[in-house]
Amino acid sequence: MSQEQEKNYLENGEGFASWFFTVDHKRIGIMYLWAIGVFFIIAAIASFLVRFEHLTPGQTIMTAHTYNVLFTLHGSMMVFLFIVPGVAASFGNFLIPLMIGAKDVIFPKLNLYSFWLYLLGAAVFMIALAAPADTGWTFYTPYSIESGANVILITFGIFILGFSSILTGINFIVTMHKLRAPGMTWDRLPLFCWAAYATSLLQVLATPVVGITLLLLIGERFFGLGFFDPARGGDPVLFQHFFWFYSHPAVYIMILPAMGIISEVIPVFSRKPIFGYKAIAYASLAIALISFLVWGHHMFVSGQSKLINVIFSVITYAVAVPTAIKVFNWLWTLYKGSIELSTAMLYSLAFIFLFTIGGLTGLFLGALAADVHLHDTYFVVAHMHYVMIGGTVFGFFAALHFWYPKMWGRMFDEFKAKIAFVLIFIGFNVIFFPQFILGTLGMPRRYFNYAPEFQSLHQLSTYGTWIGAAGFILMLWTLMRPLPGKAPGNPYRSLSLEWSMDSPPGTFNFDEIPTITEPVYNYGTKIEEES
Amino acid sequence: MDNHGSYKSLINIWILLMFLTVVTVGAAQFDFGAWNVPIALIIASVKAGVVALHFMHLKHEDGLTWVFASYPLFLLFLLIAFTVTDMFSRVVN
Amino acid sequence: MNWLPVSASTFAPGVDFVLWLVTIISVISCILIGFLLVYFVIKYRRKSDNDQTPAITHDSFLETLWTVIPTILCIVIFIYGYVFYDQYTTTPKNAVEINVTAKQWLWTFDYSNGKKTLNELYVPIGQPIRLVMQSDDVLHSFFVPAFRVKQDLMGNRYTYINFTATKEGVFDIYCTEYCGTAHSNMLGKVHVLSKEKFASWEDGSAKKVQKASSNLPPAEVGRQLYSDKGCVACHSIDGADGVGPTWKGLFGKNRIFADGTSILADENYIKESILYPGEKIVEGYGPVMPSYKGLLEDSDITAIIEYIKSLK
Amino acid sequence: MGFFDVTSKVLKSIAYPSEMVPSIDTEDDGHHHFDHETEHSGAKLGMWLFLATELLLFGGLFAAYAIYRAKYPDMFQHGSQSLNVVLGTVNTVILIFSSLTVAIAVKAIQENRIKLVKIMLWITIICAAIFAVNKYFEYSYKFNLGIFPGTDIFYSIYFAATGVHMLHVFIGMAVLGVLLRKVYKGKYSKDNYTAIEIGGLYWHLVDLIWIYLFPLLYLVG
Repeated sequence: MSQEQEKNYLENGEGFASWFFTVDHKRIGIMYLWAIGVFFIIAAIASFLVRFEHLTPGQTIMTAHTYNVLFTLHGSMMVFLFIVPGVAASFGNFLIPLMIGAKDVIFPKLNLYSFWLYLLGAAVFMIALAAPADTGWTFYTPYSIESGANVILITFGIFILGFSSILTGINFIVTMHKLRAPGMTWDRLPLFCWAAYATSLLQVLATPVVGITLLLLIGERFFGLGFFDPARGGDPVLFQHFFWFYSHPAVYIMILPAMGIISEVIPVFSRKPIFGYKAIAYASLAIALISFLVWGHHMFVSGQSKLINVIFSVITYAVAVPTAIKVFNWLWTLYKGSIELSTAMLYSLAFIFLFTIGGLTGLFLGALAADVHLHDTYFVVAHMHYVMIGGTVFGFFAALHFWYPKMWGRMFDEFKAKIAFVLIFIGFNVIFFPQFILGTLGMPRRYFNYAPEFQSLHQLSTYGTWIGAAGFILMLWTLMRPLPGKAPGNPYRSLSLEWSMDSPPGTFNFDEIPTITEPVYNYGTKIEEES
Repeated sequence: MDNHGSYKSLINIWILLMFLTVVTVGAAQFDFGAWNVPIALIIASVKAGVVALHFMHLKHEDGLTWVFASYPLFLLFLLIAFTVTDMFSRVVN
Repeated sequence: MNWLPVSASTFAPGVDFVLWLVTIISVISCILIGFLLVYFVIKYRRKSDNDQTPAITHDSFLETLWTVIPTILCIVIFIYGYVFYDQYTTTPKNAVEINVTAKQWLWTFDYSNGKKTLNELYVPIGQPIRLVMQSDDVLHSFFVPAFRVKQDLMGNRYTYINFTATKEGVFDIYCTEYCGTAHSNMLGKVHVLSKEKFASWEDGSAKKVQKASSNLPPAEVGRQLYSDKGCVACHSIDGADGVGPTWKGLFGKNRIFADGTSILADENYIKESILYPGEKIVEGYGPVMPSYKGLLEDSDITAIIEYIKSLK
Repeated sequence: MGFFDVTSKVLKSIAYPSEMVPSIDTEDDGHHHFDHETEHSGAKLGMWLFLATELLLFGGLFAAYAIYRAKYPDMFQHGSQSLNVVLGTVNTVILIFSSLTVAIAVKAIQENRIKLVKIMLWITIICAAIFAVNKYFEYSYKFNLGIFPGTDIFYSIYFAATGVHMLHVFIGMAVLGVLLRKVYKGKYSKDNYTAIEIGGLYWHLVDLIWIYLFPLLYLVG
């Protein structure tokens, strides 16, 4: 036994089976990381081609149908295969037990099955690419009923992925309720765990609705059920209601874990306690609850009634406030700190700034009159990417760098990683900022063709993808080639529990379950008068 | 370990459920107009409540389980309330 | 560079006001947050590994401040958004109705006087208009950036748009709800005419005048019609495959139909296909083309045929 | 581990689906890291969360029912009257009875009355089978009349809701079957009955959903 304890989790067993059948949450987390990484790259290539097509109006490198297929592939893959399972399932799996002082999640086998379900769903999804869907990731009826593409398989794949998501969510929630170490009270729980908890709640409660929706869509295609088909007396707007009942909370499934990540990174590199711990923790929960009440703001011009539009607009502004509070809390954590600009910190700071832009542009879309003009234009595309890339993906990259020593037991080249960051940051803004202007000018989204007057902005946006891609490749290159030598257990002098052990951790995390006696962000030695 | 109720009480619950089933079917024989659906739903909810509380031991579970058992009901209510409101407030002036 | 399209309806200034309002709020917030971010990073950069930092965990005043101010701003934005939206969705009493039908990938406009146009909407300036819209197939969305109006269309149910144009000119119509392969070609134009010009358009005299004065060769007129009447959505002119067969090299070619018969594509065949597209379906294509009967005059059809002839 | 071991493991997990039931058995794979009470309450909490998702899965159907019933009252009137109330009532009685037997089974295992557990689980599974057979007759009768999913929205809802419910009946039967097999193997006792309890919870949910579907579809025409 003691022999085994000395081995870290990476060394404990070799070969494919030792990974594929493992119940070790850390290995499962790593496998998720690889899987979502692969899908991220495929989907990113699709978006790269889509942008390339826009170098000139009309046909540049592909036909209209190919274009429609590619943006559908990009959207659905990014959403369902990368970003929804992404941060929660990979870093959540790896970190939650370490952070709460447990040896594993509460249902280790179920955890493995969830991963298998994820792979199965992804496989079905990939098989569907034989006749790829051209419906957009939203699958709006009745086009998705009539389209000649393989909509049934692709939605069935997503259905399976949904179950994987639900089971992971249940696992995390119960783990956090039942397996916290002694003294790890809720008000000492790391904010990443709070965020993962809120995320899991959303996964568990929102996913089934999209599950039945997609099942009914399959039924529409098989039997002509007619719920969503106006030709059969159904209502396409109902499909949108069901779809967004899931997909709006899903936005928070995507962003909350990233918020959790930067709540971990910023205190460490500022050597300050997180400002307003309770506010951030409760804001996570508040967002999780309110996000179920705002789905209709995706449908202001869909034919939804005016009354419902107004109600949804009001509630939408209510969810903006806790988000704003979080931004200021992160900002004020920096105040009077001792700030080290590590790569992870750079990504986190960029998160604050870009997410602020993403959030503020959301204010445009929540306003009824403005949304009538902006809906389904590039403005929405830009807004969404500022939240999803500037938010989630930057948070994800911050995590990749921050926990790199813990995961792999090695360090990476900070200098190269910072150059990669600069390229990605510039590239990202060059891609998406022009799209805000395209949107306000009235350029509709999902357009293969466009009017010549939009060409310069479109070209600028396309050039951005080249800068971003260069940065991303440099980042991968850097991370794939760690520096020689073993990483120390706690290179950043963090106080969080996962850093209290060797890097990488042993198979069973803790030889002995620790007892927690202090708040988690207990930085700051100079005692000041509290206001 | 939780070990609640007796066989006899389980059977009593079952008899109550059977009785409520008879009431449901019986009530359906009369036309209460607009009240048909609410009456059916109220009886069904009583039955569901009895099953949850006694057969599923919700009565003996902690507050957390109650929260997880009741929150989806709230969401279900939201889903139905918002979609139905939309559907019937679409009249244009 | 201008970031908003021309403002050509009574609703547009309201939308622009909201856009400006939120833009100003956003820019100020962004600068504030960006400035603080950079300032803190520089001012409080790590000087040594043993920097002493204070344990500030909360500040009631600040927290109240950044809860209350965003709340107030949100309420203000909501109210303005609502007020203008309310005006937009309320139909004026004297509104003139025009029926709009969307079909993959065409707009059809039916006027109360029996006129019918394709992809070209004619409205008089200053007259409240109410579009009564329905789709024949999948979802579409009617969007005129210059008017700042947008509304989805669906089957089996009417949806509405109200607007009053305030500027003469020609403005773009886009379909903004993804509707399949040729979604981005489902374009149209709104012609806002002065009252007099609209009246003459209504009684048909304008068209004749315009025609008489036009001394373009028929093939040129055909090229114009090709993009104006929506042919472009489905038929390519460069040989690329689309929803319908390409026009390139069409004339004089042997056409094979779904039922196995075939015919040489001459003037009469093309005319028949325009007026009665369901009669002969070319193999490999669906029976999706709408009839142009009543939408094109004979001289238009001749022009289109001339244009097809020119596409070798 | 080589290729052969991997293949055999995959095949094994397909051939013995009982291995797919969440790991709540005490003779787990040595990865046991918390006490029995945590495991028991954790498994129950997890199951309740899962039931929440199941409820919301049906939620979409209930919402569709509410909307279309209000939109097409006549269609629902006619459709509902064409359903066989007797069969529906019989199925309701059967499901409620099977709920009772599962509840007794849970009670019995807590008292180590293994034989009673076996009888009760058997009865439950048989009830489920009878339910399925009745449903089969109902469906085929409708098919003979030329009524299919898609005939009109009422029948679409009828078939979709009862179909998804039927799927849950089958899953429930499979779960109970696995549990029964393990009871025969002597895996459960009064110290280890979590699996039976949460399997029972699942079966009660199947009953709960039917308690709503029955009046909504068959009775309130």
